[in-house]
Amino acid sequence: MDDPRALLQVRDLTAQFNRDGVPSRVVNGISFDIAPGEAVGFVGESGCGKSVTARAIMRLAPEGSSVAWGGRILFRGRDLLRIEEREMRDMRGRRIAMVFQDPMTSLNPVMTVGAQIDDMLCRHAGLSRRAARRRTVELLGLVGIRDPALRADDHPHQFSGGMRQRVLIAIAVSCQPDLLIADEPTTALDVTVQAQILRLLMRLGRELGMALMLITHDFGVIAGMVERVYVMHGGDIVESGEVDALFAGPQHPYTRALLAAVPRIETAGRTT
Amino acid sequence: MIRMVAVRLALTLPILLGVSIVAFVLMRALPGDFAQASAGTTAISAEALDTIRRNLGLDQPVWQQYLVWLDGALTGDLGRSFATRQPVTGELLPRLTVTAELTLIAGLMALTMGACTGLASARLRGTTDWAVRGLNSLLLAVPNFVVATLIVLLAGLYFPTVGIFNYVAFASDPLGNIASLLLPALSLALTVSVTISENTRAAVLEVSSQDYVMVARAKGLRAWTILGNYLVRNALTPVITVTGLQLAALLGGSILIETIFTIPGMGQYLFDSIANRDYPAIQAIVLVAATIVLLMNVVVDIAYARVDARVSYD
Amino acid sequence: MVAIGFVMLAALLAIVILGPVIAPYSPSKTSPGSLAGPSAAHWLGTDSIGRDVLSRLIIGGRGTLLITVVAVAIALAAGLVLGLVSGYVGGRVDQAIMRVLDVVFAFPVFLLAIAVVAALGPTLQNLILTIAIVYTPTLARVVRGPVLSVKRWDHVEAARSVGVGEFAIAIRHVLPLVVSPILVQTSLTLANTIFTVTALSFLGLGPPPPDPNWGSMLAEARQFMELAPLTVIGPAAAIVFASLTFIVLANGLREMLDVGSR
Amino acid sequence: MSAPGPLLRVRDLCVTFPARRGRPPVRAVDHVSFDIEPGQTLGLVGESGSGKTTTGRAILQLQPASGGSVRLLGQELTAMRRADLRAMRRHMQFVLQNPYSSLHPRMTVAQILAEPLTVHRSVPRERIPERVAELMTLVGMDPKVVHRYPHEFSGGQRQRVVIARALAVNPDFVVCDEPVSALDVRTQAQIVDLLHSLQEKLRLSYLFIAHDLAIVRAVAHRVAVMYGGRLVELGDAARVYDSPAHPYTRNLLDAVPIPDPARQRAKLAEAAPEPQFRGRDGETGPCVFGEDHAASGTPAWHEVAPGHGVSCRFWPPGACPGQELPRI
Repeated sequence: MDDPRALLQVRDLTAQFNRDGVPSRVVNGISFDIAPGEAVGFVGESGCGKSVTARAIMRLAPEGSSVAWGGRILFRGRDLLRIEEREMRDMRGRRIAMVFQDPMTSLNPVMTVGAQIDDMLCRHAGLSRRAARRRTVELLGLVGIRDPALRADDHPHQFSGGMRQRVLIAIAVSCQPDLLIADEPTTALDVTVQAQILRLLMRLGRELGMALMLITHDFGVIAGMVERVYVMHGGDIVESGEVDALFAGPQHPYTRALLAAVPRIETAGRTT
Repeated sequence: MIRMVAVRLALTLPILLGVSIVAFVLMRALPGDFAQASAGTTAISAEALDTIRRNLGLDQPVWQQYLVWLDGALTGDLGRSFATRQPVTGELLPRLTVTAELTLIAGLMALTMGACTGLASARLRGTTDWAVRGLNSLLLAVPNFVVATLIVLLAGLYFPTVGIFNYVAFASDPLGNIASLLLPALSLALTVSVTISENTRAAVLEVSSQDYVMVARAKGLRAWTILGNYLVRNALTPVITVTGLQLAALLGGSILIETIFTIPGMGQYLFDSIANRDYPAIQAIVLVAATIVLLMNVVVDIAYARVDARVSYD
Repeated sequence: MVAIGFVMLAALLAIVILGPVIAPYSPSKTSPGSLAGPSAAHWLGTDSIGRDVLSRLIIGGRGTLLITVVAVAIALAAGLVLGLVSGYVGGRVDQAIMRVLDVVFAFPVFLLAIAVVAALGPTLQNLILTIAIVYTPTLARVVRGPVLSVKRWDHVEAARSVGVGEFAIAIRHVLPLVVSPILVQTSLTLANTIFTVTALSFLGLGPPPPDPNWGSMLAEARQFMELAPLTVIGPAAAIVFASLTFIVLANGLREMLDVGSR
Repeated sequence: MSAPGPLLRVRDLCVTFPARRGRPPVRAVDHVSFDIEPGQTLGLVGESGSGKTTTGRAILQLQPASGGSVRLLGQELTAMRRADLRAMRRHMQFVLQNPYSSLHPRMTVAQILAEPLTVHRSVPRERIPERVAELMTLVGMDPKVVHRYPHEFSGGQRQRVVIARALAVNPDFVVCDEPVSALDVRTQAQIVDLLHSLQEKLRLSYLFIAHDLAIVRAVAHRVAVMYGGRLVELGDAARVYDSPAHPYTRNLLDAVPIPDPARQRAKLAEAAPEPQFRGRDGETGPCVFGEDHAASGTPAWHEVAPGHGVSCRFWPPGACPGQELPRI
């Protein structure tokens, strides 16, 4: 279409939830591209439709709710909204992977963390149990977990929040996806841990050549991580552009208001 | 593991003690005289009554009577039946095995039915969910003794010659024995299966909305893997607990069912004992049943910890 | 769902309250022709000694439901107090109350009821008291669970920090938020109690004759059921209808108040 | 009552959570001391589990302290009788983090605001509606909506109601525990502005607990940094932010993302700092200033400038911060 090199081309994406028979639109026909290896940020306040957009690319509706998607999501030329569920299942995890917001609830409490990476590798890479475990240990080391061979046999409750997010990142990158979607990956974490996770995501993106779609409400997080930014508000993309230009000269009044409200640590505060 | 079992058992001990006190007090708080009752219905002289009192230790303070009784209970001596003058333990044991067998079969039936309908209801939603919940409401409203009565009635009307309603001893014909218990077990299991079904449904729904299931879907795992490793394994814990707790209901229910199907289990023994005012026997039945329930709760807790690594009692 | 439940409840209550007025015969009046089938005079036929089954069902329902409602009301009051105190105060008080309730909970409900009634004699008071005792732990637990979580909610802490007294917090800030699960469980307990009451009567441990009772009617009819199958259906249907009322009501309430499930 | 000196004086406050199932007792708050002057804000920052919320609750006596003293308006709170303490609550109030759960869902805003007034009998019964309307105006809300329930309001509006409830009894001191962290960034700014203007109007003192260092910078006159239940640094906001004396504070400040692409990129490109700190293990022996507190019995606290102090524990292992310190 417009740009044949694009990895992901989203055109006129709409999402509509059906709550108690009342339809409510949360995404109003947005379009954007992500090139291979590119890092793109989506920023906006809660309820602006940024997470729903991410779920649409994964074609994952929240359990028990019905959501109707419209428009097209072209991934390497295939329309993700129209392919068979089987093909989509092969896509998920292998081509497009996702990291979620809350590491405390995102790991299965009754399985060891190793087994939760193993099952992904067995499914997509067709590895045997033993080969999968070798790769799992490598992956845990890659995301910065000490003694990975030992820790692989631990259960999630034996890990801290930051370590769990590392495990979830290991799961997401285990099959070397082309696109990694990170939905508020550091919101639930402490600020020092947040810095570590951001560095990790950046390093992995570079080493594995993945495109990154980073979704966050925090302008500080988005600033150092991505090349381009989309600002979302009320289900629309109100502004987009190169990250430096957008921060230096926001055009849309909403973006300006948002940026102005961000508290800054260098601004002199009050004195006694 | 051994440590955990020990801790759980230790926690159960005070409750067991409480249970034994209740069982003891229940029978000594009779409006009538225990000695009079033990003598049966025949007219009896005052001296003879005194002798009985002494023999039974009824002239001692109540707490001493309790200790003597508890000491006996701990060594397996639950007293002598008033009716047959035989040790209660010896009379109770064979009946206990019959009741245990009936309860076990009914429990397995209820678990199978409940887990399957609950899982189907939660996963398939829509019409299945609606149908299962409707059926559950109806089943829950039909008491087991009504089911049993209706089964016997229908059988009497339409299959008067088929003998599967007559209890067959296990020793004489093992298969026939199990077959003869199937219908009684079914009438017991129906109500209990509803509880298991509703709890399974709620647990699976609860687990389905958890983030880690979303992660599993995002991993592109096959539906069966998600069902087995993510949904069922996490929904198992509450279901195990409920199933264990339903054992009490099954034991209580079997008392009724046994009388309707004339199965020589604990229920029948209880009724014979009530009819005969055979208090030591009643006491023993109550004590044994409560002990079984308590031990089963310990088993449930241990099973819980086996399934869920987060639970530990260290 | 709730609407259906309330309609059924209204029908049940109407029969109970208006029982003596609408019953065509006295429940103990015998007429010639025992075990007769349905006729214009006796809509549901007569029993083994020629009494009108319909009248006995209507009057019998009064006894069954009276015991049920009074017993559950007592159990609810006790469960509410014990559960609220146990959950809200916590600590040793909680431990003590729960251990005592655990003892009662260890007995199979029905077995305990039989044993107590057998020991104390099947009078009306004993029946009510026994049933109240065996269901108190269930209701106390249903109250205690939500209280334990609600008392940690922020608005309770906020009330405390404003200076509201502990008693007022328990009554005003905790209790109103645990009412829904209690309502649902009370309705289910009513259904269960109908079981227990009728089952006890079925075994001959119910309220003493001559008052008719669904359980004893079923037991009586059982002896002649090959001759007159319909006599079994009457009491069986009555029991099922009464418990179904409370189950439908419970499900409706659960849906309406959104307790725990979707 | 209005004795000279700080409004709130906290000395060696300790909170210990009892041992649970095989775990040793946890010292959640460990010898914390600070003062708050009238009309001033102390920002209390730290990561989750650092004990900042527990400190706030312990000051308000919502959490029993295991040691130390808390004096508000010259009155010792830790040993106060229950009835006296309830009366004392008129002077100290609480604003909690989550505006969704800190309002009773079945009470109208009018009822919520009237409750503290009734409890403390601060206003005659017939004047309560008037006072409720006054409070609503004070927090920038329309008094006409008092008969609505909390779920009919947005998060920011609810937080305004929470603040109005706290102000109902004319307190001198308010503990704000993460008052804006559940809100969107624009709402955050509005609530921070509201807290500012209320402070000036009513001469309130705040203990402002937050994990977001940028927001604390905007509201606090002085800042205390907590780590592992202890205060590691305390001083004027400008000093703590611009010339942090403790390496942990420096780490914390360093980790805050800056909404400036070029600088944030440069920051992420640097190697991550070693986040390990020496914990309680090495408590015997001399501290980095060469002083042996265990032997000399002096507090493990060093003033690097007037009113600006650091705890000499919790240094990175092997580091010798003594050489860096003179720079400050």
